[in-house]
Formats: sequence, C-alpha cells, structure tokens
Amino acid sequence: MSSLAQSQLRETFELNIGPQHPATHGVLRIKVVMDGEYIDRAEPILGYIHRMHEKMGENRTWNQFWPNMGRLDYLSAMAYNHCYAGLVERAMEIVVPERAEYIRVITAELNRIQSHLLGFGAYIMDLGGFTPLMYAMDEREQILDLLESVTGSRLTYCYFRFGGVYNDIDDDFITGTRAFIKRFRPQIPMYHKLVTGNAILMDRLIGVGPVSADMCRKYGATGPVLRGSGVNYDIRRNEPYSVYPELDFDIPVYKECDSMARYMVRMDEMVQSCRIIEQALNKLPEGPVMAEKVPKALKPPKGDFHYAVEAARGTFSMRAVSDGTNTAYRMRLRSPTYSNVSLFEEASRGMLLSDALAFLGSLDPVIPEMDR
Amino acid sequence: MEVQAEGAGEDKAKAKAKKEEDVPRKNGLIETEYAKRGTHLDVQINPDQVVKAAEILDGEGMTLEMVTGVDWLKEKQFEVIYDYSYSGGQLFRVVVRARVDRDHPDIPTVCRVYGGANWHERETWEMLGINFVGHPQLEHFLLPEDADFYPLRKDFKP
Amino acid sequence: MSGYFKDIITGLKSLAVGLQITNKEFLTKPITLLYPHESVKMYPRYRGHIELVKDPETGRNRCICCGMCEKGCPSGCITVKSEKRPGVKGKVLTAYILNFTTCSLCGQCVENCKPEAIKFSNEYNLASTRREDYIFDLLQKLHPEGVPEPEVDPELLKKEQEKEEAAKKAAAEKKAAAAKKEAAPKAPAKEGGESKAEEKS
Amino acid sequence: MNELIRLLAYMLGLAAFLGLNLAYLGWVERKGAGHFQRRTGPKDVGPYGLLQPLADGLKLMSKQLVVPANADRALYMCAPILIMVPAVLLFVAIPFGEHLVPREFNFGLLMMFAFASVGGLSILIGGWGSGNKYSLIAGARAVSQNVAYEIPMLITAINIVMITGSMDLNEIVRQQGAYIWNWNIFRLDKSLLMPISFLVFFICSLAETNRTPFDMGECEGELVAGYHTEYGGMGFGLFMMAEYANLVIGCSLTTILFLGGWQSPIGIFPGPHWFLLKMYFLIWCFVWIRWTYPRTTFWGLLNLSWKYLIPFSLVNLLLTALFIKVF
Repeated sequence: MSSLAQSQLRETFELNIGPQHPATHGVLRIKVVMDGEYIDRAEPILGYIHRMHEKMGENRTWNQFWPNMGRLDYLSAMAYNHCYAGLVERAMEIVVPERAEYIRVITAELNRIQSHLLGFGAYIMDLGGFTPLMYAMDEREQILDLLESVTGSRLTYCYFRFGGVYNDIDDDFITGTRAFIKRFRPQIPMYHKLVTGNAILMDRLIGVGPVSADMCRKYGATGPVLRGSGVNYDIRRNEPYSVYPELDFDIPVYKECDSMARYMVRMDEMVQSCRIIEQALNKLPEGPVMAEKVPKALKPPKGDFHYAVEAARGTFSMRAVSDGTNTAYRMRLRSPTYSNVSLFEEASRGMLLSDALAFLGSLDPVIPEMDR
Repeated sequence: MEVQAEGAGEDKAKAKAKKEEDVPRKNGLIETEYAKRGTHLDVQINPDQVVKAAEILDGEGMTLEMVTGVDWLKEKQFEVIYDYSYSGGQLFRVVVRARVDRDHPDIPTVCRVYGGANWHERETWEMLGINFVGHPQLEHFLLPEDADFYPLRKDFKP
Repeated sequence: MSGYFKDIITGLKSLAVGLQITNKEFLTKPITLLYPHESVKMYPRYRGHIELVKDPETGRNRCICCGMCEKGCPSGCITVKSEKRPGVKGKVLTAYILNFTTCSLCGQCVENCKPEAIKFSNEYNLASTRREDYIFDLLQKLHPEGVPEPEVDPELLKKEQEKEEAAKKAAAEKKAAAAKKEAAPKAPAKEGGESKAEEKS
Repeated sequence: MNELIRLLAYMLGLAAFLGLNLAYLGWVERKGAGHFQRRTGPKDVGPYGLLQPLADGLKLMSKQLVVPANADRALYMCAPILIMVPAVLLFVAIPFGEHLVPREFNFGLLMMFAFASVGGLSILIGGWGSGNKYSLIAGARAVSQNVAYEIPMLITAINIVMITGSMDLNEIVRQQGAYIWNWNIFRLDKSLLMPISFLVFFICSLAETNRTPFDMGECEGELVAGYHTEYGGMGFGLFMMAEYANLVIGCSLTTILFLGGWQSPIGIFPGPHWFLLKMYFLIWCFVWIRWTYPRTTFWGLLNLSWKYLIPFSLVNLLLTALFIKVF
C-alpha cells in the first residue's frame, strides 16, 4: 500500500478532554488527536486557574504570603505551609521549638493521609467505581474534623507561622488522632479487598501507563510517580527536614512502573503516615509552640534560598530571591504535579483513550497547584 | 563536572566577599552552605554554556527540578536559574545560573537534554520574555493566548 | 490452560469479595448527617469571618483603632474608620468594615491585634445571592440594637475643653497677629497693583 | 370482541406496571446506592423519599428541549423515542403467570432478541445524531458491545431451546418443574454446565442493558455521559427510562429461561408473585453490582466476551447436544 493511501486511511480527529470533564479533576484541558480509540498525541493545556501566585509573592510581605500557601495544592496544604515556613526560617535562621516541629509533622501527615484518601477515591471514580470514593470521604471527614479543631479551617490551612504554629494542640486532638488511627488502620485492608484485589481493576491498572525511572528523571517527576518507578527517593528521607530523621518509617517503592505501582505507593504511604503520627504523638515534647524572637517585620538577608518538602504528590520546593526588603524579590514555586503531568504527552502516545485517562488519574494531578 | 568550572580556583572567602557587593558575580563555582541556602553547589556560567552544563549534570544522573527567571532591572539583566537535584541517593543540589542581557534575552534551551525543561522554559518565556533559542513550542501556556505582556518583569504595570 | 481457569476462579472470587463488602456496608447504619435537619457542631477554633470582641466589663469593643489589622491584611479587605470625640481617650471606632468576599481567613489580623479586639466568629451559615451582603460592618454586628456612645471622662473633657479653649485663644491671637501683620504689607501691595493696572490701561 | 377487551385490559395494566417500574426503579437504585455508600439516599421528598421519582419527572418534563447546533435534528429527536419502543413492546410477550400473558407467541424468545437489537441501534442513532465526538465514540462502543455480547447470549438461549424444544416463553417455564432443582439453572441432567450457562447469560444481560461494569455507552469518567451527553430534559429522561425498561426485560428473560419463571421453588402457590420476586431479586443484584465494581475498558469487555463467554457457551452447547443425543 502506498504511503498516500495509508495516510488517507488513517483518519484522525481532535478531541478536547476538559476544561470541564469528569476525568480531569478540575480545569485541566487535554487536546487529544485521536486515531479511532488510540491516542496519537495528547497535549495538556494549562492555565485555566492561573492566579499568578509568584507575582503575589513579590507584592506581599513575607507574612502576607501565608494564605497563598493553602491555595496551591488545596489537598495537601500543610506540606506547603511547611515548605514556606522552612524557607523563611532558613533565611532568617529562626530556630523552631521542638514541640512545634512535632505538631507540624503530625498535622502534615494527617493531611497527607487525607490527600491520598481523596486521591484514591477520585481515582477509582475515574475508573467507574463510585462507592470507594464515599468510603474514603467518610475517613477523610474524620481527618478534616480533627484538623479543623486545631487549625480552624478544613481545607485551605494557614496554620504554620515563622517560628512555630498558630496555636497549640490540645488533649482532645491527641486522643482524637489516636482514635482515628485505630479506626483507620483496618480500613486499608478493606480497601485492598474491595478495590485493589478486584479483577476488573487489576485488568485496568496493571501494565497501563508505563513510566520508566529515566523518564521520571528527565521530566523531574517526583513523589508516588517516581517511587512507583522503582526509585527510592523521598525528601523526608533523602533531604531530611523538620523532625523526620527522628521518626522511623519506610518509603514504599514499587518497581512495576505502571499505574498499579503508583496506586499502591499511595496506599502504602497512608500506612506509613499512620506510623509516623503515632510515633510523633508518643514523642511529643512539652514546651512552647512558637519561637521567642521572631521579628514582626521580616527582612531576610540578601541572596536566594531554597527549601524542599515532600508534599503528597511529590517534591514541592520554593526558591525565594530576597533583596533584603520586607517583600521577596522573586518567589518561585515548584509544584510536583506540574512536572508529573509534563510527561503525560510523551507517555500517552499510542495509548487507548480509557487507558490514558487511567494513567492521568494515577498521576493524581491537582490543577490549582499546576497552574499556580 | 570540572569542564564548566572555569573559575573554580577562586577561593571561598573571595567568592563570599564578592557576593556581599552588588556587582553581579563572576563566572565560577561556589560551594554554599546547605543549612543556610538549601543548595550545595552554586555555579555561575555564561548563557552559551547552559546546554553543556545540563549535559554534564545529566551524565551524572541529576534531575532538573525547576527553571527560574529573575529580572534584575537595575543591572539590565535577566538571570536564569536551573535547579538540579540528585534523586539517586546521597542528596546533592546544584544551582546553575546564567545571566543574559535584558535587551537581547537569548539563551539556548535545555529541552533536548531534559524533556521536563519544556514546560518550565515555556513558563519562564511567558512570564519574563526570556527567549529560549531552539525551544520547540514557545507559545502561551498559563496566560491567555492574546497576552502581550510579561507579568513578572519588574517594570510591568498592570 | 490451567492459568486460564485459575484466572477465572481468582477473578470471580475477588468479585465476590467485593460484593460481600458492599453488602456489609449496606446493612450498617448510614453515617450521613442530615444537614438542614441537624446541624454541625462547630469547634471553638473554627475560623468564620472575624468579629469584634465585646469587653465583658464595659460592654463595648476593645478596638484602639491602630490599623494594624488593616495593614497586615494580605487582601486588603478591612477598613477601619475612626474619629476623635471630645472627652474620650484615644480614637473612637465608627465603622469596622470587612469585605468578606475577598477575605482568605488567614488570621493575620487577629494575630496582629494587640488589644485582642477581634476574633474569629463561629458563623458558617452564610448564604446569599447578593455580593453586598458580604460587606459587613462589624461594629453594627456587635451592637445590632445600636452602637452605645463612648464613655465620656468629665475630667478629660474638661481638660480637653480647656485645652481647646486655650488653643482657640492661641489661634485667635495668632490669627489676629497674622492679620495685623498681613494687613500692614498687604495694603500697599494692593494699591501698588491697582496703580500698576491703572498705569497699564 | 372478548380478545380485544382482554388485550386492552392488558395494555392498561402493562402501562401501569411499566410506569411504576420505570419511576421506582430509579428510586430503588438511588436508595440502594446511598445505603451501599454509607449514605441515606433520597429522603426528603415524601416518606423515605418515595415521591422523589415524581419530583424528578416534573423537573425533567419542565425542561426546555435544546437541540445542539451540530446535531442532526431528525435523528437526534427520534433516538430517545426509538429506544423506548422495543423496550415497551417486549413486555407483551412476557408470561408473568401461567395465564397472565398479554399475548402468547410461538416465537417469543426470537422476538425478544430481535427487538432487543433495536436498542443498540437507537443508541448509535442518538450518539451520531448529537453531533458530539464523545457521543459518537460512545455510540460506536455501545454497538460493538451489543454485537459482541449477543453472540454468547444467543448461544446460551439456543441451549434452552434445545432442551425444551420450544421458543414459546410460557412453554419454557412450564417445562421447568415445580421445584428448585427442576429449574433450568440446576438441570444438570440436561447439561453439566448449566449453572455456568446461567452466569454467562447473566453477564451478557448486564452488558446488553449497558450497566456498570459494562456501561461503555455511558462511561462518565471518559466520555462525559456517553451517547446522551447532549440530551437534556425528557430526551434524557427517556434514555433513563429505557435503561430501566431494558433492565426489567433482561431480568425477566433470565428468570424465565433459568429460574423457572412463575414456578414456585417449593412446589406450592405458583404464580406471578414468584415471577416478580425472582425478577426483582435479579434487578437488585444488578444494582448491587453497579455500586461495587469499577468499569472495564472496552478491550477488557471484548476480551471477556471472546476469550471467556463465547468459548464457554459453545462448550455448553456441544455438551447439551451430546446429552440430548446420548440420554
């Protein structure tokens, strides 16, 4: 057959997935060139919820930038709080009281479980199973209630402060957290029975969306995507911050490189987060939750500073260029899903439409964080 | 990693003294204090060495974490900062900086080396107007398609 | 071939396990909180919109009108209006306007407030179709029956009045002096101007 | 004349039965989904939310019918009607009780399959006529799915025909005895694989009615809402109702072919109540399955059909033929 005839036979059409589409979890748009049910080329188009947080960082004082941290990744806002606190504390050389660091770790890990729970539920919903989402939401509600009782908000936390946290945790929170972990532990095997072991789900996830370790490296993918590709890399372990070095936990790593591996990393991380929380609660020291000498008008020294934390979706890092005034000269936010989704275009080539959406879900994108 | 380190002989104290001044620092390699800055190695190079540096760091198995553009209005320069990190084991963070003229902000792209640089460079172009020569798709990304301004430039007035 | 049958059996088994779990959940009691009929217990730390604190001793707000909340607010949603009243120490708050449409509930204002005059309210049941409904005057909200007049300190009032009178006097004297001073050089200048005009014409 | 009055009475009765089912199966599904998910489901409209279907119907009917600009107007409008016609028509042949049959056909089974195929066609028409790419993909998927699953379904039905020697649905029920071991599902003397045959038929009817895990036509995670993406108001309502009508028919057919229709499992009081009980139990299983499993992919679906269902049904067919020949 001549090439001309072939090209005539091969009829492609364009399909816009999003910005309003059930599978894109928000306003991500993917322009897909389809060849029947196969994807020829898929180009993610961002910017539908772009709010220019980086410019806000230049205009607002260091203290005023706090609320922005809850509005990037609205699902793991605590980790973002942690990064910003760490960044400015590094620049100002503020020493944080130990109790505050433990509280930070406890709340951040609770937040991570919450984020993974929603990620899990929403992912299964992408695959057509509605019920696990509701079970996950039930558990998640418990965490939100716990965090609400200390931080005052349910989603967009603005809880950490330079030198500590906004307010101390009380006994109710501690007992509530212990009770939650006791209640949550047996739920995970139930999820595995209901969802992971399901033949239909296994058929959909195993071998779908292969992302090699080298591809992750080239695209800067981190978090469960990288760990699902067999690379043991977690900022909490490799670049320890806060009190993570004092806590004993494992980094789940799967070598399969497929959607199932990424899904399993998230499920196992929830168990590890439970372990971290329990240890942190046991080790929680007495003392103040706020450093004593924190100036009201912050003026970090000149130069640029970098800080990275492990958010629920991967490495979140910030680079602030300070010129010695009370605002940042340049604030750069590196969001994990931005890099994770950037490999979608290359990895999804030649995939089936339904597989591609299963793959996209396994990257667990949060759009406000990508668009910033 | 020695190739791009032209001024590697420069000793630490000298470099620190230089940093205190306001003049842009000379090309070279500084070991920074991790606890203070969050990076281990700070490398200043010419814009045309960016790709070479990326290739070297790629050979070492490092990841390009992000690309940052900074507008130094007073010095009439743009600074492009590449953050590299090592995900293979021992933590190691390298910052590569290059400064370009503000009137002719041309810098070669590292897309060919790191696929992930595509989006980062595209964003930097969009926000600051730094032209990444050889970039496959310098189109509007986060901003609307008809945006004819560079919002992160210091002289940008909304 | 044995793998083929094994697949079928394990697959069917996994499906049966799933059915079992959902069936168990079906038989347990639902956990829904029927919202309009029951209401949610709010935590004392819940961050609703901010509100002024009523001082239990005086029954008035504690605001000293320093404007720190206004300055610290990242989104500029607070406007403090104050004025000086005769016989009252410090400034008097006349309006505390919170534009709740842009508030991000970060707590910078509450933290910045030295006299602890503002706190987060527990109000979550805010719903409206009009934007104007979210521009609150917190002072009116604190005293819905009418803002009480600030307490007048008679001594201070007296002092102030004296001061004012003295100032008035001083001002009057100054004015008189200035008028005198002005009157003297002004007259010839005026004349001069006129004469100039005359000359020109 | 008597025949005419009888038919009219049956038509009225069927219309009432159908209307009630279509309205309240939606309620059952929502209530079931709620309880499977630790929720309560509809609750506020009427006691236990029992008036919810009325409210839904009112809402759907009061909506404006919008024809999208790209749509093929004629096809777009006729698809929801076309999908309802066979769904309603097929009730005529169903024997609810031994003497409670609207119209006895000699070829009832054949008629069932013939009209059931029209449903797939109308989904394609709806998908094509909407002028939406998602709808088109969904329509194409639904048709290939229907074709793929009709084969094992028909082969399994042929089993039954071979055993009973009749295509009359009432006759098929009559031949299954009065006790549970006399039902076709347990008639191991006719073929050892009968229970598996029932499973095959059950899975096929899941797929034929476009229910999760086989709802390729709807596929809300990928294709927005599949073939009825562009439909609103009563157009969507008709698609919805047709789904439930097909559900009732699919379950009725399974009951008739395998579970002994109106026969009683314990040998006493045979009648329509047994038929309805069995049918509603199957419908409940459908609801249960829907709220438990994720969706298969299109390939997974075809794999299942070609790799498992068709070989099994063929083996079963051979086995049945052998049994009939030998014994």
